[in-house]
Formats: sequence, C-alpha cells, structure tokens
Amino acid sequence: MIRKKVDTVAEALEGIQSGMTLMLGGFGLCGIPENLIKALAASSYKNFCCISANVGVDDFGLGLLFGTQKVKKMIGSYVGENQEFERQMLSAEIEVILTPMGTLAEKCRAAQMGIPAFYTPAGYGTEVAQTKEIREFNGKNHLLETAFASDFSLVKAWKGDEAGNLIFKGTARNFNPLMCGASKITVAEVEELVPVGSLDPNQIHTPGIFVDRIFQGDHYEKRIERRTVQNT
Amino acid sequence: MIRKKVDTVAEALEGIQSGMTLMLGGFGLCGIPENLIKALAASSYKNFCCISANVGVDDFGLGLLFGTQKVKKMIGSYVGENQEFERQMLSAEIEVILTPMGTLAEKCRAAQMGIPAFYTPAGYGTEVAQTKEIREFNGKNHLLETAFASDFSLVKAWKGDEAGNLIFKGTARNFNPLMCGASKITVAEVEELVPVGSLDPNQIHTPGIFVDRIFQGDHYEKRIERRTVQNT
Amino acid sequence: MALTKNQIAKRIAQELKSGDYVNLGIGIPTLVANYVPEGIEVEFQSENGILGMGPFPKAGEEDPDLINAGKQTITPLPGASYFDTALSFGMIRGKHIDLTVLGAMEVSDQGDIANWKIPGKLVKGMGGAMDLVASSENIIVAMMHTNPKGESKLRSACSLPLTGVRCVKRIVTNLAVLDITSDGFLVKEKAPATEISQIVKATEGSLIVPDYVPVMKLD
Amino acid sequence: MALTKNQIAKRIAQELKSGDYVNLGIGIPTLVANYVPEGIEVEFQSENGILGMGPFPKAGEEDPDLINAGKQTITPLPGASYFDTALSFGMIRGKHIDLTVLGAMEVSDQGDIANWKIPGKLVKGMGGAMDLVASSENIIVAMMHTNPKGESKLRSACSLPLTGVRCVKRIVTNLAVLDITSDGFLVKEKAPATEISQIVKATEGSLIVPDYVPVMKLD
Repeated sequence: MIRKKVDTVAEALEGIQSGMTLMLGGFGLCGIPENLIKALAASSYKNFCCISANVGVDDFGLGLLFGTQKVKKMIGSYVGENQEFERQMLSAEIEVILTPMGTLAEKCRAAQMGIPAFYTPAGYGTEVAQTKEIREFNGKNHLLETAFASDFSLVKAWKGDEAGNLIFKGTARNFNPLMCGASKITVAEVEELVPVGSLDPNQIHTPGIFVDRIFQGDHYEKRIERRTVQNT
Repeated sequence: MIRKKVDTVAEALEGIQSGMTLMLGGFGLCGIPENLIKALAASSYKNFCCISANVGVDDFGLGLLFGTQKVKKMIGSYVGENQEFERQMLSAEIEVILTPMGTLAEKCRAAQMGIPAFYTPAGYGTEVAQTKEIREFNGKNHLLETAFASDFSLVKAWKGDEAGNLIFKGTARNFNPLMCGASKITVAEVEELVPVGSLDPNQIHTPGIFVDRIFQGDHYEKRIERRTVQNT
Repeated sequence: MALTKNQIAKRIAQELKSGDYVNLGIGIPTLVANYVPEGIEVEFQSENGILGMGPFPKAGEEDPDLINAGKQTITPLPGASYFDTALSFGMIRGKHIDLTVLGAMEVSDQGDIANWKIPGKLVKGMGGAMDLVASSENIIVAMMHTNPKGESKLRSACSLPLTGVRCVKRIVTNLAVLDITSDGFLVKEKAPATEISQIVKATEGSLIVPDYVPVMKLD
Repeated sequence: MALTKNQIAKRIAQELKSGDYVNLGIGIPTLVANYVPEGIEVEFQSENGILGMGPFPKAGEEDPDLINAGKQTITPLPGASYFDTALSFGMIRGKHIDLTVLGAMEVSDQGDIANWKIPGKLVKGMGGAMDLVASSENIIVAMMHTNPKGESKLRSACSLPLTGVRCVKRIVTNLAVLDITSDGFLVKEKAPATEISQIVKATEGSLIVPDYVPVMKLD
C-alpha cells in the first residue's frame, strides 16, 4: 500500500511557490480546505492564480486569501458575497475570469482525466464564447473548452485513509473530487483520517491514486453562509 | 419522489424494436443484465446494434444475443472468448467496430453528460485514427471522439430503489454507471430492490434521474469466466 | 392587480408535471417549491450536487455540509442523492432535467435571456445559468414585467450581455404568462384584474395578443 | 540460457519503485505481481475498475463481482477501491499510472508497438492497450525476443497494425533488457549465459551494443 499521510500543514504545502496556479475545492463555504487556506493566508507566498467556484466571504473561506492579497488572478463562476474581492475586482487589482459553473467543473475533470479538450453548449452566443472555437454537433453550436493546467489542488474530504482514499459528505462533495489529480500535486485535508482497510472499497469517492498528500485537519469551523430554516 | 419501478421484464423492455441501438453494461460476464439479455434473446426482435465492452461467451452473457443472431453490428473493445461471434465476424454476417476501451467508456459518459465530443490520445497513429480528426494539444496528437447515440441502455446494479438510485458492487460496476442516461431509455435490473430511503444518499453511485425503469431481477447465475485461485 | 412574487411562483408551479426533475434558480424560482400541486411528484435538483432536495431544515438542525446552489441550508427527501458538480451538470447538459425555472433581467422576443451581468456595475458571475439555459429543453423565466425604473424587461433585443440565445420557452411575470413564438411574445394568460393595455404598455418587444386572453387561475 | 517467462517477470519486477501505481497486461506482465521486491510498496490497477488489486482468491472464495481485466477472479488488498471504467481510464489517460507493463507481437526501434491484431487472422480487439500506450509515461514491454517462427519481434518497423507510436521505453525479453533510444535498441543487460551474437541475430531493428553489457541479476 502506498502511503500519502503527512503530519503537518507545512509538509502538506511543501513546494508551493508564489505565482502558482491553485485549484481549491468547495462551494461557497461548504466543503472548503479550511486548514490549507488558513496556512496559505498566513504564508509569505502570493500572486496565486486561484481556480475555485466562488470566492468565499470577507473573513472566511477563500476570502482569507483576498483579504491578505494573495491572489492576482481568479478563475471562478459566481463571485458575489465578498466585498473585499469586489473592491479588488473593480479596482483591477485582480484579474477575474468568469466561467459557466458546469464548464468549470468539467474543465477540472478534464485535467484529472487527461482529456485535453471537450465541447459544451454552455455560453454559446454570449461573451464567454468570444475567444472560443465554435463547432456544430447534432445541429447545435458548442464551444471548445480546454482542461485546466495547475500546480496544486487543495481539497477537503470528510473521511480519508493513509492510502489517500477519500469519502465526501453531502453537498460538501461539490468540486473536491474533480480537482483531485487535476494538478501536479493534490493535497487533501480530512475531518477524520481512518486506518487503511476501514473504508469500504465500494464507497470510496476518490481513489488514493489521485491524492499525493493527506492529513487530518483540525478546528473545523464549517461556517454556514446562509442559514435558512423552516418557518414554524 | 419519482417512481421508476416496473414489475416485469416485458414492461422494462417496452418500446424496444428491431434495428435499435442498445448499450449493454458489464465487462465479460461480470455485472451484466442477465434478465434483460435473456428476454432479448427470447424475443422476436433482431438486427440490433450493440455497444458493450465485450461479447460474452458462447452460451452466456452477450453471447446469447449472438447465438440467436440478434446482432447486426457490434461496437466493442475486446471480442475474444466467443466462438459463435468469431464465426459471424469472420463470415461478415456481423459488422464489428473495435474501440479502445477507455474511449468506449468516455463515449458512453459523453452521451450521458451531454458532451457531444472530446479529444483523447488513445489510438493516435493506429488504424483507429484513420477516419478521425487529429488535433494537437500540449504538443501531443489527439483524436476527436464523439458521444454515442443509442436507444436503450440495459444495465445491472447490485442494489437499487424505486426512485431509480443505484449502487454497484466491486468490479461489476464497470461500464454500467456510464451507460445510465446515455440512451433515450435506461433500464436497470438489480439484485435487490430496496425501499426508498434505505440507501444512504452519500453512497449512491448513479442517481435515479439517469434511470427510467428499474426492476428486481431473479435467478442470477453470475457465472465466472476465468475462475483463478491461489496455488496452495 | 399584478401578481406578487409568491403568486408568480404559484402560477409556475402549475407547469409541473409528475415525473419532472426540476432546477429552480435563486429568487422567485426558489418559491416554486412551496406550491407543488397535490398529487404531482417532482424532484428538485440543485446544481452544486443534490437531487431530491427537500425543505429548509428546522431551526437547530442545519447541516453545514448540506446546502443548495444559493448557499442556503437544506434537507434531503427520501430517495435523495449527492454527487459531484460535474455529474450534476451532466444531468443538466445531458437533458435529464425536465424543467428549469430562473429569473432574468431581460428576455428578448426571440427567447434570448440576459440575467448575469450589468456592464459598469458589479458582476457577480453566471454561476450555472449559462449551462442551464444552453441545455434545458423547457425553460420558464420568472420575473417582474418591468424593472425598478419602469422599463420593460420583455424586449425586441436584450440590451444586457446575454446568458443564452433562443432558449426561453415561457415567461411568467406579475402581469401575464407569455410564450416565445416565432412572431414574438404571445400572451397566454393575464393576471387577475389586469388590462391588456397594461401588458402592451409594459412590453417593448413584439407582442401578440389573441382576441381572448384568459385570466390566470391561482387557486 | 534464455529466460523463462517467470524470469522475465522477475527481471521486470526490479523496475518497480515504492509508490508506483502499476498496470499489468495479460500474459507475462501478470506474473510481475508475484515478484515485487521486499520493501517495495506498489499498487496494481486493473482497468476494468479496481485499484489495490491483490492475489487470486483461495479456492471457494471467488467472487463473481471481483475480476481483473483478464476476467480472472481477484481479491482486494487493504486500501483498495472500485470505480467505473471511465474513472479507471482517467487514471491512465491522466498519467496517474506510473508504470505499464504489457506484451507485444512487435516493437520497432523507434518504440512503436503492435500487439492487438494480425490481419487475416482472428481479431480480438485492442481492449485497453491503445489507451495505455498512448498515455503512460513509462511503458515496459515483456515478450519473447522472437516469434514462434523464429522471426525477430524487435524490428526496424512494425509489420503488424500498430497499437501506439513512439511510446515503449524499455523491453525485457528472454535474451536481453533493451532501451529505446534515438539510435535504436540499446542493449542494457543480457540474459545469463547468453552471447551478444544471439541478441544481434535475433534483432531485426537497429541495435546498439555497448562495449560492456552486464548480465541480468535475477536473485
């Protein structure tokens, strides 16, 4: 069995450098690699290009990287809900590339799976299509979209083992499994690192081959962005 | 909740017609829709185009469809191990299109996922590439491969519920999840049809939206093609 | 009397058919889930990765690992499933979602939709909207007939950056139900106590008004 | 004395490095799993959908739902996982597999490989071989140096339909270990009690023989 466990966040992030492209799992504040983001925000590295669905809120999630001005380019899909990000975007301190969410997900998967490019109808006829090749299949126009190329994937899972196998929980799964193995190095933090052999091979969402380093995170805050409850 | 349960194999196959294109899950004799194949073999329909990884053995699996001369075209990847199929192929009674196994899997997924086409390096420089568009990405040549178009997907799962949710077992998963929702109609037979709500939403391999009809199969033979044991 | 947002949602809920898988956008569309007619079995998908989405949780039962695409806490119904976002958009792109309901800033009389960007103002991003409108077979727009400035949102051409082209099938506004036809917006129903002249005045794009326009039934 | 098939497998097993994910083809390659050196931790993938493949089951413990790509019954090791065939080939295409070992009918001195089809004879299909050779960074071919007719399988150009082009890195035959270089087959090691002249005679393609060729170590 190939072991992927590292003991510290520092070890998990070894090799990271300013200017690198990072994929960050999570959707909003749900399923985000809290420990890794905090460590990046506290680090001396900067000028990252970040690929992530959203940008967190001002004081949590990916927002911690904007608050510490670590990001020079953001590739995402929906970037509301973070005022500091807004400010940096409007003042052109940060470059922003907006991508349809399904295309974003599939571009991550393509990188993971060695598919260099694929066609999708999303964005045809919009400004997203302006720089893209258009091609008709089955009477419908599609855009050519290419796989992302990135240096580090930072993801969060619910359970994992030392072989790097991951299981996600609920909608905290989101982009996380698609980013595993989609960068040169994939780091996974998990809420619970379990002994090898205790995960049912049939229930593993992401096989360990897609994960290079795994560690048990701590102090998970798991903040809720929009607590919404039934009227009673 | 949307219910997909049907009570009989006949109901499950309603609408099937001679000349249709069928996707059949399974790899060799592992994870094959035994009940559906038997019903097709016993039916009056014929001239099917079948998409499946392999062709079974003479008297079991997909072989039952060749034995009853139901197939006029076979799209597969590895077609050894079936003598009647060999005979029909060599005598040109049947048209055979051989496809790299990973490309076959991805063409199924593409159909399921609404990706009309994608690029893959598999087969570049070989006769598989002869009729394909070639394109370079990242200094490497790739073939353009398109999604399959088919009428019925016939798959087999381990457990399923009336909402059509499926869980597969071991390597019997193989092509089955990729074919769900990849045809106009998807029929799933399961070893165990469980009450809705008894499957953990986190462990479902194929959400019910990809399945149109589900039924509990019976008399599963689950024949082993190459029983191989340790020397002791 | 123009419809309230809840009444728009209620009217749209009448479009639901048993067996429909439905994706509801943020805003008025979200309210549609509250008005599923008796005896109609549908399942709601949220594009971040759940099928079989149920009501909001009871206070104290919120799970941070269970949210919808609007980042609200949710609950699963029996038969629900969770999946990654690529599979989720596979459901959308692969035309497995039967009905998409979303809001819009503008819709053209050819069915183009603009709902993601106002140049010069803050851009929040398209999220899943471009994927949804590019692939859904049945798209209903839920919106007010005019914007806060009183300008028509039903136009001969969208003035804002597009989300998708020739994709909207039907619009339900506070004033009317309209279908997109080759000749423009066809008035199918009007809101209670609403004059056709109000609808005409509030519509900038080509409008077809049949001789008889029934009043929406909301109860 | 030329190597047996088991000895070829044993020599190839020396190429395994700790941390390698390995895909073994049918035939001699399958035997490699029997010779993993002490202290080397590798995991075997089978492309139908398992990572962490272990030994064949004990008699009576065969599970029809657990087979490898050669359709043989197998067992999982601790840390194993099962997945669909698209994810499996994603591992291969995405270059997550570190080493691929497969058999061949012919290899050219530029690293082309032919291993799936003999025109006019029965065609069994390429299975996963074309995906594997198109994407693997490190491909070792395990084969006899000559075919049953005594013809060289190491050729200036493959006469049979190709499986992939310029992809093979190393060949281990019953006579030698050879690397593919820009100048052709470079003899790296020879089998015990084998003369260089035998290797020269059995090789049709460009062959580079260094002044000193060490003898393979097999124990």
